[in-house]
Amino acid sequence: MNKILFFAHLRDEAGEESVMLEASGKTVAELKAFVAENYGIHKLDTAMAAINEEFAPNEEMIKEGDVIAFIPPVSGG
Amino acid sequence: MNKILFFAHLRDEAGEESVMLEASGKTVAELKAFVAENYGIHKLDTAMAAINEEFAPNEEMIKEGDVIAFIPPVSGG
Amino acid sequence: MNYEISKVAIDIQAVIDKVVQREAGAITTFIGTVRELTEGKKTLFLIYEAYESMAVKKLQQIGDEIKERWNGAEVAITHRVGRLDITDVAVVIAVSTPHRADAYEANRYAIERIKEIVPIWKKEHWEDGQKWIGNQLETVSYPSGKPEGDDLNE
Amino acid sequence: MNYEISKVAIDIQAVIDKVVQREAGAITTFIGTVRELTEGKKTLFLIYEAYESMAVKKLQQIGDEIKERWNGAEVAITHRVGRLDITDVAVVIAVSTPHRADAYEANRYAIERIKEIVPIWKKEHWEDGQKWIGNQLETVSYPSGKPEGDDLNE
Repeated sequence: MNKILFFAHLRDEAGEESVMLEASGKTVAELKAFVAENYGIHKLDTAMAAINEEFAPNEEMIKEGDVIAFIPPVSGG
Repeated sequence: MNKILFFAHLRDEAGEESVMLEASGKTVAELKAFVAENYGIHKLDTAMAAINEEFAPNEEMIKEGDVIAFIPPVSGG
Repeated sequence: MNYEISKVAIDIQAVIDKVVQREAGAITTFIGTVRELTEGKKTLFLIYEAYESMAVKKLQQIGDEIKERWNGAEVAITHRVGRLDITDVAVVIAVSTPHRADAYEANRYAIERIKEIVPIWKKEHWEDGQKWIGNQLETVSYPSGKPEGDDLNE
Repeated sequence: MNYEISKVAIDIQAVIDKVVQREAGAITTFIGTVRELTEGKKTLFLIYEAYESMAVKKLQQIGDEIKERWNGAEVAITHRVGRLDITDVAVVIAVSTPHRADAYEANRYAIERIKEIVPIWKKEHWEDGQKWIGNQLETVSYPSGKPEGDDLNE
């Protein structure tokens, strides 16, 4: 299983901070498409993904146990 | 009369922090020459003068009561 | 730890103390504060949220980048999360270097990088609404689908 | 008072507090500290001396120059005098502005101007001697017999 984290407006849209999904074997892009469809999240295409707290490109393959976070454009500072 | 102030290495050379002199009617350049000669100060040519706490050019005329300071190149900060 | 996310008001002096070194002649700090007006619109307060564990790693990465580019630099960064009112301190960056030009440049580099790669978001609250702010660089968000090349895992 | 000469250790937070404003999104500070090594030579301690009344006026002048050049800036500067040991704080410059680029630039301007026009001198003490330092810009001292044109009484 994989833990999927949502932040900022993505969390507001998803209605929860995190969900558990079976994502291993999917690419980041495939997971994005799946989550967008199943959780009604609209702006996921402008979000980055992080796998285990490091930015990961769309083509990266997700492994069992990986923690995936969707990172909207940041606005700290 | 005029109060003349020395700072940093000029004070070390003069051996005192200030002296009282009759300088009114002299230009800054004339006072520099007088002080250099009478107080054995060597590097007065690289010092700026201030009259009443504002930088003053060599040709400025000193008036009765003016406070003159010799300002070696500064090294604050 | 030199890189922190804080849920309480940041002690500026404590951040500065982390970068004091005998070899340094200069310490610069950047203190980001909550401004009342942005483009004529009045902010009431902000909420900052962080992906905390990753944010700390990314702050550390920025510090490492600085030490690689500016010889002899020491860096400390604390970013606040939670509710912040006008004039409250959102972030403190302290950089010490042997010479002053480097301290200014390295510090500026840190704040620009924070706005690029550190997973922290702010929600602005105005009189007439609220909104998660997209990105402060006001560029298109990750046009290539990811941060620029050297943003990745350095 | 935003411009001070201090005979005791500078309270950095107190200098920062003077420039906090609702219109500011950024505060930068420059903290000049006593460095142990300069060009390979080991400093034991420093003595700073000021022509205090004039130094305060010149710090104020620098603040006024900054406010004229950078819109909405607030400035506070405190310079220490007396004996300072390695890592002690010699000067604190705080500048707040609405936007961050200005806060860095205006702060940098302040330290460069201090090194040009503020009547403060330091005496370095090494293991093998001591010396009043001529000028830190390492240029010929006042080659024209006076500071550059706009240094006068502005």
